[in-house]
Amino acid sequence: MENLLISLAQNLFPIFGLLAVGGAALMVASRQAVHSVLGFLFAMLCVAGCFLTLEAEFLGIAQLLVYAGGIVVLFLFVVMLVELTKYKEKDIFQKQTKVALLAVAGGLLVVGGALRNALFGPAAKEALTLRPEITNGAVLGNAQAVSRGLFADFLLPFEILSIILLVALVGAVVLAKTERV
Amino acid sequence: MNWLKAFNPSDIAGGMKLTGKRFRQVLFTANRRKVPMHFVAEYPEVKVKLAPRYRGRLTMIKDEQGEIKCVCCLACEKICPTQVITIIKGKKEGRKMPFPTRYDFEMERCIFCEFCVESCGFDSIILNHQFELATYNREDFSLGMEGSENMFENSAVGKFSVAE
Amino acid sequence: MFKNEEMEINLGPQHPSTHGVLRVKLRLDGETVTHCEPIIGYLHRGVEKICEDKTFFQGQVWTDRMDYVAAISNNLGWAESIEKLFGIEVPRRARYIRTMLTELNRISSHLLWLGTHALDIGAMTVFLYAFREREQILDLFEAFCGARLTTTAFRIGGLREDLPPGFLKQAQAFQDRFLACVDEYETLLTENRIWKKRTVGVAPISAEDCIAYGVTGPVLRAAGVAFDIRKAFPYAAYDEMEFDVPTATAADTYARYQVRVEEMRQSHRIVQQCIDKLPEGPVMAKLPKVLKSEVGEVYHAIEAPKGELGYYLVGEKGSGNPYRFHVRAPSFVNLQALPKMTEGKLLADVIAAIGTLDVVLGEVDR
Amino acid sequence: MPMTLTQTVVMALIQIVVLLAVIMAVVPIITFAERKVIGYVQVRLGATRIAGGHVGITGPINRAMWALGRVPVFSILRGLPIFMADGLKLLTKEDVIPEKADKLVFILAPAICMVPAFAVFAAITFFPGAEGLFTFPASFPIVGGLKFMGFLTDINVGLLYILGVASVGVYGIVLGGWASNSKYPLLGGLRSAAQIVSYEVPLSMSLLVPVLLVGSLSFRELSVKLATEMPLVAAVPLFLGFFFYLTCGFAETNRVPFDLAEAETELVSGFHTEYTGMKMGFFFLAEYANMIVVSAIAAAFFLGGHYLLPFGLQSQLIHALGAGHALNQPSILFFVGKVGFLLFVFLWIRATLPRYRYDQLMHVGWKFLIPVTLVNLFIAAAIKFVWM
Repeated sequence: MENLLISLAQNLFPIFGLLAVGGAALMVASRQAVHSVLGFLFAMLCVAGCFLTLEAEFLGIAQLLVYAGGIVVLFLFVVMLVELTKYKEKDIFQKQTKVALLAVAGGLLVVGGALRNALFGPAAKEALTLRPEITNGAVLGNAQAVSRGLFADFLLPFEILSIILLVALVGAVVLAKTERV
Repeated sequence: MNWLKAFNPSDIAGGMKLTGKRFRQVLFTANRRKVPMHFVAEYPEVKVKLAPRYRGRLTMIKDEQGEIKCVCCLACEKICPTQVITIIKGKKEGRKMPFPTRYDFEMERCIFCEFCVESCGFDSIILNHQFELATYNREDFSLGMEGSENMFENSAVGKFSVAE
Repeated sequence: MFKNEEMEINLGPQHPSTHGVLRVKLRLDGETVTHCEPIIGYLHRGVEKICEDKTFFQGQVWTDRMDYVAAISNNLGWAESIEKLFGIEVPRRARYIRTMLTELNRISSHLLWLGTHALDIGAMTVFLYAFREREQILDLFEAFCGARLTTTAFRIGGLREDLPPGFLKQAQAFQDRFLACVDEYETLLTENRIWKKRTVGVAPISAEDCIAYGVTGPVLRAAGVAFDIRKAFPYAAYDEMEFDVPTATAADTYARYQVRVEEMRQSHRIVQQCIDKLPEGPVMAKLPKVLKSEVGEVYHAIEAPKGELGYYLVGEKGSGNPYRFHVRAPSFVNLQALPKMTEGKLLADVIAAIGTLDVVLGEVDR
Repeated sequence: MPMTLTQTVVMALIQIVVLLAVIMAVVPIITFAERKVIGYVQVRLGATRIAGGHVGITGPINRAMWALGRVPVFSILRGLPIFMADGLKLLTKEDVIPEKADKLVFILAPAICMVPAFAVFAAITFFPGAEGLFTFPASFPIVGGLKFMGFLTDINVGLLYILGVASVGVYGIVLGGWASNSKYPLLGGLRSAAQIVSYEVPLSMSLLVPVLLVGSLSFRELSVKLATEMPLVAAVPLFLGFFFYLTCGFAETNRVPFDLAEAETELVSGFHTEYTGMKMGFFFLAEYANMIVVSAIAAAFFLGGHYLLPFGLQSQLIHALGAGHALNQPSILFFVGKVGFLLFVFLWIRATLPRYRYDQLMHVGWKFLIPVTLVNLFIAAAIKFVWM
């Protein structure tokens, strides 16, 4: 009993990971757009679960709050409003199979390279070990750790990022407005 | 500074005060008849007092000798807007006036307007105070003096009286 | 990028807020109404045709069933138009009692309007408070004529019977507490910010449009036109009554709400005058045994709670029934203004507009 | 004594079962209370009897309730068995799935709505104090010697957890509305999605006030420190924040005056128009469970939690009387009383106010609540900076 539970607890991360992949597969494979969104949502929830098993509670909850609670809702909103059933008859590949395969191969190459570097490259050891002030985290909870990172160590990139987002937001509003007129 | 008004809760508080007062009154009063504005009657246990003129089901009246008062003048049959009354004139031993051998009343079509009672010159029919008229069978709505006694009522209550 | 796809929805005939069997065909762009079409006729019974087959005496029971929340007003119009056709003079006491009951009926009709309108907008307590007072009025009707809803209250030439004993006391008891009740409704609604947001500026219709559509009653008066048949062409005992015709200028739902609430107060005033000044005397005029008409036509209009209720009667020589009978039903005419009031507004405003027009489908469809 | 993993899991399961049982019992009672409170407000009696009258098996129950009607205050309990009848009805009703509905999503939606609503309770502290309330005797097979805590977990991001999990509940409403393949539910679902997404912003902002003042995200730490360690001025942002939070909470739970998703006079009954039986019951359970959560958060953070005085004023009382005084002791009764009162306020408001129009609701959210909650947050920040 005890051993079973321990092994379950130790393997929660791969379980969540596989489930997330499953959700993503459902999202891609589904012909019904709302089911795709549901698959996406499931994947997002599983990713949040992955974070939680890594004891990154803050990140896990933020994932839940931002992606599951905010972004996917908007996806769903759009998908529900747009009538997609009328495109059902069309060939989903639309004679772009070769281009698509090429793109996928390229993408895989890039991701594979990155993975290889991360796992077996020179910096792998360092990247995979957590920083000591987090692991012996009696001092800092991980909400504090994240905020320290955002608002102290990387304040400038963070602010620049938010300005970029603001610009995008304003741009979107402007575009939406002009279309109406 | 119009938006500052949004912080003034007096409009909502006024309504809340009123509804809260009503809640309190009902909650803390033992005798519900003493609660102001409380008019609930719990129907099967407590029945409301009907007005004397209430228009319920059509009933035939018998006189002191137990004799049907109706003399088949057909006034009620003629005036009924929905034609729910059918009278068949007949004779009865030892009675000078005509006697209704049948007085059929289709209650399912009756609209309780009391025109029949108003037209009757002999005070032989009345709308009584019966209001629980629902039944499970359609046949139960076909009332008549033949075969069923449910059309009769022995005493006639004078429903209309002079003004105060 | 995306074509605006309009959605067509049916509001009714089975819908919680269409006050009966009104069906409104709406085309929505998002929640904005682009097209609104009231579809009526689900309650059509052919009242006008039926009445042509019935005697003048019998016809009254069908008027009960047109505007069933204001049956006594309908009864009054029917009785008075026949009296006009035959030239019958109604005794003064009967006219006073008729006025009193009609005004009580106006209050009860407005209470029903207020309750359902508030319920449509979400204030559920006002509904029950208003119905509480309406029950008291219906008790008065029951005491007077034996029925609460389909009253068949009046007779051609006067009343069937005088007031029952104790009626005036009962009526006075109602009168004494009614104004406080109106204040109670106003506490819940008039200043409430949500109520104001839902009604101010909602479903407006200008005085010109009202007149063009033939809209009458509180809707017209809320647009600033002080037209009230009780003042303009007095009938019953209104020429002897003192009352004001409340008007407003905003012509929106809130203005109509204020006008109707004020009308309840004015009706209260009229009822009080009727109780105080009730003359003695007979309640029934001398009538011929059977009413046989000459050739002639009459149009008689009264101010029903919803607006101008007109009865048009044509008599046929030697016949006991009307040759032609037509009702100018205020709900029917007012309902025409619904598309004008709602197009370009939001779905929730349609609900408010149906409520503020105060239509009764029994009267619309007849 | 360190716990083995088995013990932890079993302990958690026991607590979950107890908690679920309590909520499942409380929710129907709230639905009953709703009928009674609104009935009393409207000078009616509300539900007073169960069907069957004074004869048969229902006879003794109805007779007893009829007798209870004459006792003041307690007469409000008349008709209490109705909530069981309601549950029975929901369970036994025919379960209709519209023919053209998306069956999978249609069935999934009520569950998606309900699971987060109940999961949120995991992070709420019900009993004060870190020590267990109840220790299992050592003779118990697995959990012997373990403590029964007043909460399921006390994760250090408890508040965020509540917000995050609760935000998933909106999918149930949206998907339920969409899957019904009917126009009114679709409109209801869309309305509710937009509403919940927009009101989450001011809701979080008003909750940030206590977070800022305390500097923690743990539910227990927040609720205790907010009551006991606040300077007097902190009462101002807490007082304002309470009202903003409550407003947003009403919107988040789809209650009057923000019940546009189910506005019965406009959208028949909104997203659950096509639902029947226990599927609709799930939506109901979720709504009422959310009400409890909103009330519990408001009570814990703004009204002083397990302590007597609200808005952080308890710390003044501690200064005045000393921490040992009886009035300064935390008690579950204070907490339950506050939650109960807030639930009553939910019902009271429902009986009093009309409902907003959809666009006005959005105006209130974006143009009023977001700015004022931001300002309130600034006030709190200033207080934190100057006084703490």
